[in-house]
Amino acid sequence: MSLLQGIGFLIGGFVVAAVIGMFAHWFDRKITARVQWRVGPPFFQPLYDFVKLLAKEVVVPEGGSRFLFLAAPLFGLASVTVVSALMLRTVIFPGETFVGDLIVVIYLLTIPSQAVILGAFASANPLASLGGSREMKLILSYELPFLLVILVPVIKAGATIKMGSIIEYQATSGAAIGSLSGVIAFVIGLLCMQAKLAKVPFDAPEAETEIMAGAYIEYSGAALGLFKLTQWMMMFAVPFFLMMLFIGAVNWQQSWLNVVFAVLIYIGILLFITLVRNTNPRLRIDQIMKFFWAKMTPLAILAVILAFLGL
Amino acid sequence: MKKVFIDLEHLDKLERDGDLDIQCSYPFHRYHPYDRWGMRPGNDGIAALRELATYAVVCRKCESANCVNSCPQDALEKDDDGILRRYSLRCIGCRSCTVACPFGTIYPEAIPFLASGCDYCLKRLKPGEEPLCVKTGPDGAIKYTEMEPDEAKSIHKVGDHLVVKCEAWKR
Amino acid sequence: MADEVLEGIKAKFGGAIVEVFEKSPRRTYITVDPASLPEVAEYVYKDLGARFSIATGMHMVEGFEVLYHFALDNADRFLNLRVILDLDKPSVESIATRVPATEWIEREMHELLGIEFRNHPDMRHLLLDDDWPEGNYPLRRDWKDWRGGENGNEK
Amino acid sequence: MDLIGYTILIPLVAGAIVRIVPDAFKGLKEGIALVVSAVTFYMTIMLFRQGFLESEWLGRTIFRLDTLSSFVLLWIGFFGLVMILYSFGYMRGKEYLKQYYAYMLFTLGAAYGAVLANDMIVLLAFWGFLGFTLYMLIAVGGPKASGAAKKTMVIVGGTDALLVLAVAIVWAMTGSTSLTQPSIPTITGLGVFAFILFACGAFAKAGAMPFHSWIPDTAEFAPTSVVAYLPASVDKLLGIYLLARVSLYLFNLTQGMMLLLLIVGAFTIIAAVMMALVQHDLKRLLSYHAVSQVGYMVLGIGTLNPIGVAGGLFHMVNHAIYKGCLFLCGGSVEQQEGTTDLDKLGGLAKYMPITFFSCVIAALAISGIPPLNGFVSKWMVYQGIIELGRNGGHVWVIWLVAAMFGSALTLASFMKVLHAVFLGVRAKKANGAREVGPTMAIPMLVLAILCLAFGIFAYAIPLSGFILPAVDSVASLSVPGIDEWLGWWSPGLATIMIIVGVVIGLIIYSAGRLKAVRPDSMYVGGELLTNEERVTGTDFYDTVSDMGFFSSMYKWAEKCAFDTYYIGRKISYYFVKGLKAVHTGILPEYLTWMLAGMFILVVILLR
Amino acid sequence: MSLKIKALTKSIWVFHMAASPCNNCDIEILDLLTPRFDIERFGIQLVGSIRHADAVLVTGSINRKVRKRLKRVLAQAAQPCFVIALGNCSCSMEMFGTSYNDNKPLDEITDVHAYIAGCPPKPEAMIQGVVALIQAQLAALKK
Amino acid sequence: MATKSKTQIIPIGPYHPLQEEPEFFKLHVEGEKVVKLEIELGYNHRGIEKLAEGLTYDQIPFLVERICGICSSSHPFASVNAMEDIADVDVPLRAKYIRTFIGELERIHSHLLWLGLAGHFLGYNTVWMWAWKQREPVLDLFELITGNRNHYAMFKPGGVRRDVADEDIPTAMRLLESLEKPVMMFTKIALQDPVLQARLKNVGVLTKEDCVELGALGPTSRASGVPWDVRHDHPYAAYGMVDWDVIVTQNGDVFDKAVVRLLETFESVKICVQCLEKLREVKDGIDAELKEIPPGEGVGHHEAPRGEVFHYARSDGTNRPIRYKVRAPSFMNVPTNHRAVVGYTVSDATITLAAIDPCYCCTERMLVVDANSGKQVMGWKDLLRLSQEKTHRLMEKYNSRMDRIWT
Ligand code: SF4
Ligand code: SF4
Ligand code: SF4
Ligand code: SF4
Ligand code: SF4
Ligand code: SF4
Ligand code: SF4
Ligand code: SF4
Repeated sequence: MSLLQGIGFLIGGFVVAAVIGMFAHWFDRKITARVQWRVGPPFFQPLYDFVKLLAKEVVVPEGGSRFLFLAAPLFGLASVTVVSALMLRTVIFPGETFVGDLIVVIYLLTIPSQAVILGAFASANPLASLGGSREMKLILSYELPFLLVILVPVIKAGATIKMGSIIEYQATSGAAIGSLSGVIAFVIGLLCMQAKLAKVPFDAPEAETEIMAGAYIEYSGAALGLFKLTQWMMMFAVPFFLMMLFIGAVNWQQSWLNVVFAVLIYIGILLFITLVRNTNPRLRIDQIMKFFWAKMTPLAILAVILAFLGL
Repeated sequence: MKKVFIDLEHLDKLERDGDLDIQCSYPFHRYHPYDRWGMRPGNDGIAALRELATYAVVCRKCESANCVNSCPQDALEKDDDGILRRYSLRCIGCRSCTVACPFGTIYPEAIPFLASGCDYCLKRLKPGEEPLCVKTGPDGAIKYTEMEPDEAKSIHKVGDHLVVKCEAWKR
Repeated sequence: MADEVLEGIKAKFGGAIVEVFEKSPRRTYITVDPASLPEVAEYVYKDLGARFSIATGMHMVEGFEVLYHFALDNADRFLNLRVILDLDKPSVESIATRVPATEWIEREMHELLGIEFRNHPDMRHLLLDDDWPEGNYPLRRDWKDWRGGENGNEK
Repeated sequence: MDLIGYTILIPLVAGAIVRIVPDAFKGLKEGIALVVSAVTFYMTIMLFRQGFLESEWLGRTIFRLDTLSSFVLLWIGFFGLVMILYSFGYMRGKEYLKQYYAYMLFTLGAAYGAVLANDMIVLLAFWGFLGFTLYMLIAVGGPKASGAAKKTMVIVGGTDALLVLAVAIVWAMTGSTSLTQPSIPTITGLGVFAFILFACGAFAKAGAMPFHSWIPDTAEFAPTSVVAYLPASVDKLLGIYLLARVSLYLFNLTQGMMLLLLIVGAFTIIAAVMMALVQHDLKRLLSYHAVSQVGYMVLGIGTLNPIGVAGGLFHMVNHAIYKGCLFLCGGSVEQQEGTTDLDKLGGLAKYMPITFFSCVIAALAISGIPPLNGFVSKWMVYQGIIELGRNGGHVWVIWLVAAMFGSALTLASFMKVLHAVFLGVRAKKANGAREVGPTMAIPMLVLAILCLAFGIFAYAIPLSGFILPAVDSVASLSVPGIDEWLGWWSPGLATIMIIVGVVIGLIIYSAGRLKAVRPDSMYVGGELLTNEERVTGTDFYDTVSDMGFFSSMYKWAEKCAFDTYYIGRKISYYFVKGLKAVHTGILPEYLTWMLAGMFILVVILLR
Repeated sequence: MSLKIKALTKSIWVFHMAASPCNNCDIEILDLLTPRFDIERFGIQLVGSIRHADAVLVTGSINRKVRKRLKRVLAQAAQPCFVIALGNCSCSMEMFGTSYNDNKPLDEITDVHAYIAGCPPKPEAMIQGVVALIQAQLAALKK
Repeated sequence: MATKSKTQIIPIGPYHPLQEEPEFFKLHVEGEKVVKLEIELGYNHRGIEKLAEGLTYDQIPFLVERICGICSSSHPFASVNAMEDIADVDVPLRAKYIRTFIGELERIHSHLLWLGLAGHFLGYNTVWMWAWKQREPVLDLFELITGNRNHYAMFKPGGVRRDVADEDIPTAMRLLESLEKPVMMFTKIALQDPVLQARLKNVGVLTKEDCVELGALGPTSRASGVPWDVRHDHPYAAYGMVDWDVIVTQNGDVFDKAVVRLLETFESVKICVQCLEKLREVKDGIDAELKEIPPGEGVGHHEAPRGEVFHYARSDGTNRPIRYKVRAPSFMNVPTNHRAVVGYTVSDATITLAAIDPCYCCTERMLVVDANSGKQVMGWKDLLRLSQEKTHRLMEKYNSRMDRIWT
């Protein structure tokens, strides 16, 4: 891939992820409001929020590491942008991907969380530290089942870690979700996604009523805006990643109906996120760990075994 | 036993003449609750004493008292002896009674919204000491002496600890 | 009937009881000698099973009064133990170790009224700011408002 | 004598000279050490350029330079130079100077020798000598370190003895002591046994479980430069070199042996990193990572497919770089703050920016964050594992998950380190920590920049430069085209993409009011924090260690139940009863015994 | 530029700061978020950290101890940030003028951009107050 | 393993979304486990006891009403009880029923409020929204009967200030009935949701002994098996004349505290309905026409939603007390956190701190309002207008400065 093409995809990925992410954020808030018998924010609310944050000054806490404090949001944004670009490219040219891009995506998907952690630590605030450490523990909790879950389509597609092949495999022999192991893995994947997006019940890192805004406590203005934007873009990237692995993403080459179908599925996933977050209280961080390690991991292992058995 | 003695007319006269700054050492409510700038006086025991004295001695004890009738809060009542009594929880300090009394018995100053208290400085005086009102009050108008009531001299007993001199309104 | 309680206290601490005032069957005020307050309080709290409700500190004419309000929940009755302390240097034995619930209120009385509670585990400020001027007890009746600019109040 | 001989000899001789030079001439000692290490580094470069060289002596090919040994040699030379440079600043004012530089040089020479050795006997000799210098260098840490030194001696020396046995077996089986010639199949019991013995030796040197337990103790008590030099970099290079050498050249591994390697690798990764997670001492924590990372190399080599092996070797180099860097950072912190206790550190980022920068880079590299070097080598290891899956079998999932999850755990514990040392609230307000001097800063920076460079230009420099040739030279592995692995994605492009991403962020920033950045006191609900109210971060993962299963594991670990040293000591306690007579308890005496034994062996075998 | 202006008025994150209140104002603020009033439809959100705030709702009379913290917290806000005195307590001093704990109204401590009176103000009044503030903002911006 | 944990301090507050009011907790933690709690008060202290000495007995109910806005009738309730204790008057039966009705209605609103906030603290905002949605009708009922959503100004020494109109009773009844269903739903949610149980059960356990020792009150103690309830033990107003039960559970954890509150809500509805029934019949006036508070001392209390509110008044015969003591339940309940929080995690600590339903306002007792203002004379429209005008005025004044800020 040429450099220009890469940059083109990058900018495209950014725009797509940002727009869809904003929509997802609005959707989330709107549905939440509906569930709670409220009206909810207007459609352009995320945009307003973001622009407003840009218009505000950035306060840097004394005693923290100023450079890291300001740089952390950039890392998060950059990686989610790259992920979006990669995935878009994969969907558009499934044949042209490279071996191991799956691993790249997995790694890049954790970077936003790490950026949050570093930013939190850089702010030298004890509550932010607590939030950061919780975020780290959260990563530890969901990472194990998440990896296992990802292995299911990998196994199904014949031990390939090329996203393109996974998509192509699904295009020919049906979506990974179309089997027992696929279903189990997909559900676990959804829960891991919930954690990855730090939504209730897994929002311990930014539990507003416990540790204020947790990791974000010291952030303001554009820096906070970048973090928010990253969060919203993750609401595009993570579900899309799961869709790609389990549903074979868009498959737009086959029929345009598939695009509609994919959009519907995406909205369905968003709905799931929102409903789960509105019908559960926040779990304690140790409960989260136990939940993922003691409950989800064995299930995920089961899914992997089933996948091996071809189920 | 020593008693507080008040010469009401003397006091009135002094008041008309000029500033009368009688201090009181009543320990409670020393400051006015809304006294932000130190302008408003707090508890003024002497007002309580004067009110008591006035009702006991000056008031004409009208049969159908205008003051009682005029009170919008039914705060004034007469006891068995015909002596007026103002109930602190009811009186809102509107001073209708002041206007209503044909004899001008009730001075506007005498009925503040916040009732004052006087304990005759009982229990608080060291031997030989005089109440603060006596010390700061005008000579002769307030005294702390062993004084017996003497109707002839228009010196009346009001309660156990107070004697009042009032000549204008002989009974 | 209720007077079993009263008789019991009288029998046990006859000498320490200075005065008993029964306002109504539901409210009893007992003035006790400050020196034997801890024992009486402990008796009321432990043996009579009373619930400690609160203590009120007062700056009265005769001296500082501390009223410990105990509720006898089974008998619908409030027992109020009163101690009268010296005006100049009010000081009484803390009962916080015997009746743990009194810890905070004793702290509060200490900072607002300047009553010293001997052997109290923790006498820091409870309500007022840490830089509240020393020896400035707002609940005393001779406390002077500081809007005059006295007492180091920031203007 | 050829270049090889000089390379080995110069440091040894220089070491002896330094040993004799009186302590008063400190500058001279340092000078000699620096010059010698620089010179030999240059010579290793020459050798590396040369690519292939054999040097015969007594009719045997004693030393042999091939694509595998040449790049390991190069790195040993490099680390020797870097660490000696660093030592100038670090060792200032410390005791035992006389020994220090001498043993550093001895180590250097012996390490060259061990890598270049083509004859197992020669290898043994240098190997044993390395154990001895290691012991002495640890002992530089003063009386506190003697326990650690003893433990090291026992473990490393013990496995050296196993090596001797292994060599004897191989010799008996093939009649040759050449490291490169025979391809012994591991089907016979004896072959398996020999391989395991060799592997034990390699594991102990590299610090793989279960022979790891000397590393944490050493790290805690030995001087940091020593730790950065030996357990963190050179020993790792040597151990993995040996492992690669025996498993790729000497033996012909079967599935079972591969499984052994994979198990050891996976177990090492997870177990060590779990231990690291809860440490409270910076150096100790780093040392557990030094153990854990070995797992990746073992895993990579265990896959026995080209990409896996290349990944393992690459990881070895990378690890030496970033772990060396991390230890150097730790040493700098120790020098400035006087402690490596995580509870007592904090908020140093402002005061030591260079150290902080290097440490962040190295920490992210070790955690495998793209686009740093750790990511590339780990990625290759993962691919190697998945490659295994291509050939059927199901267990590869375990290795993959262990490796990837271990990486997450690594990240977690480095987040803790970054927080506890550099971020968070400054621990002691009064103490004015400053950046370290240039002799210490430069090595750290160089290593950090290497982390970046090897990540971004992974293919251009290290892979095509020395990793792939080394792998390619092995008969059983042939490297396919690089494109097969990388597709259109290359780390360089990745970096550019990430940079563009950052630029997008920067544009957004500048659209905001970035100029209006204002420093202000931190917000904790309106209160001001006192110094004691800071969060050090050492307890971040107590939640993990408090969980039922893990808490008991940790309790066991605390009781040293997993420490081969203690287990061995208990066992040997009964065996050794008979040998009580020679058991004097004086360590140098043991050493003498061992050296003597080794010497006798060498003589007998070479005859 | 108009998007910016619009954004500024359409996305107001408020931080609620209780400075010796009686709770009622505070509860009514929370009430604003709940279904009947739902101020989220105007883009108003309650945030947990002062750094995120565009407007600070100060309730309660401000006593000696809280005053210092209040000043500190207000200084920590990212500008532009509005200060709204909510409830009679913080609007005026009269109620607390006589307390020994040295209470002061908000405008003696910091600049106040809007006053919302009432004890407690009705939720509708609060909304109206904020709307008034926004309108004034807009007017100021248009000039 | 050199991993002995060191204690670190996590500050909570004074400004913290957990608390609607400022309060400062220092959590001493090891990792996330709390080992010790330090509580720092004083952010709300406004010297209400001293201020009460300056006000007349008539004014004091308004003053103490503004101690707290949540149970803004509890303090006046206790306060008039104390005054009536001094004066030894008997309040008309109708006034008693009205008082009881207001007191219980307030309990309903307060418990719903707590439930919502507890949900909010747990990140369960749906519960918050739903509970508060159900709370609105209660506030409407208050507005109907007392003229205001909060700070009802219903109590006066000797009676109540406003009567309940007969035509309002059916509306009130309807509202109360409509309440039962949602509360039932909440109870079910609380009792059955496994996730909620995981968060609440066996968290922040307060033992019976601790409760007795620290004098914990209200639902806090009743959840620990201590059946203290002054409504039952020292009946006042109409509590002795209506039929209801004291709710007691045994575990003392946060879950039980929630259960107690929910079940109490039903009891309150029951009491309210009975009071309304009685109000249809009993028509003996609403005021005892108290004239004067004689010298003496008196104790009054009321079981507020959070526990017993205790007032003590000392009179010298003037129309102001010489000492006025207020003890709110939270003053006794907050120190229980010292014990209840220790041993749990930071996340648990926050919900435990909230579980006693603390409101520091009354713990610290402050003063409010111009006492002459018995009733809110203006409707909300006027207030609105006032505030608008004032805001406009100020905006003009500040316009120049705002320009500076915005550009
Ligand atoms: S001043 Fe008092 S007593 Fe006189 S009329 Fe008015 S209310 Fe009645
Ligand atoms: S307060 Fe004013 S309006 Fe009210 S009764 Fe008194 S004089 Fe009349
Ligand atoms: S003018 Fe004054 S005194 Fe006369 S009737 Fe009117 S209010 Fe009463
Ligand atoms: S009208 Fe005047 S004289 Fe008559 S009773 Fe009243 S106060 Fe006395
Ligand atoms: S006697 Fe004492 S209390 Fe009475 S007025 Fe005089 S000074 Fe005041
Ligand atoms: S204005 Fe009224 S409701 Fe608001 S805090 Fe003050 S007293 Fe409470
Ligand atoms: S406990 Fe106190 S602060 Fe809380 S609601 Fe009741 S009266 Fe108000
Ligand atoms: S009359 Fe005035 S002081 Fe009273 S409530 Fe109304 S606005 Fe407040």
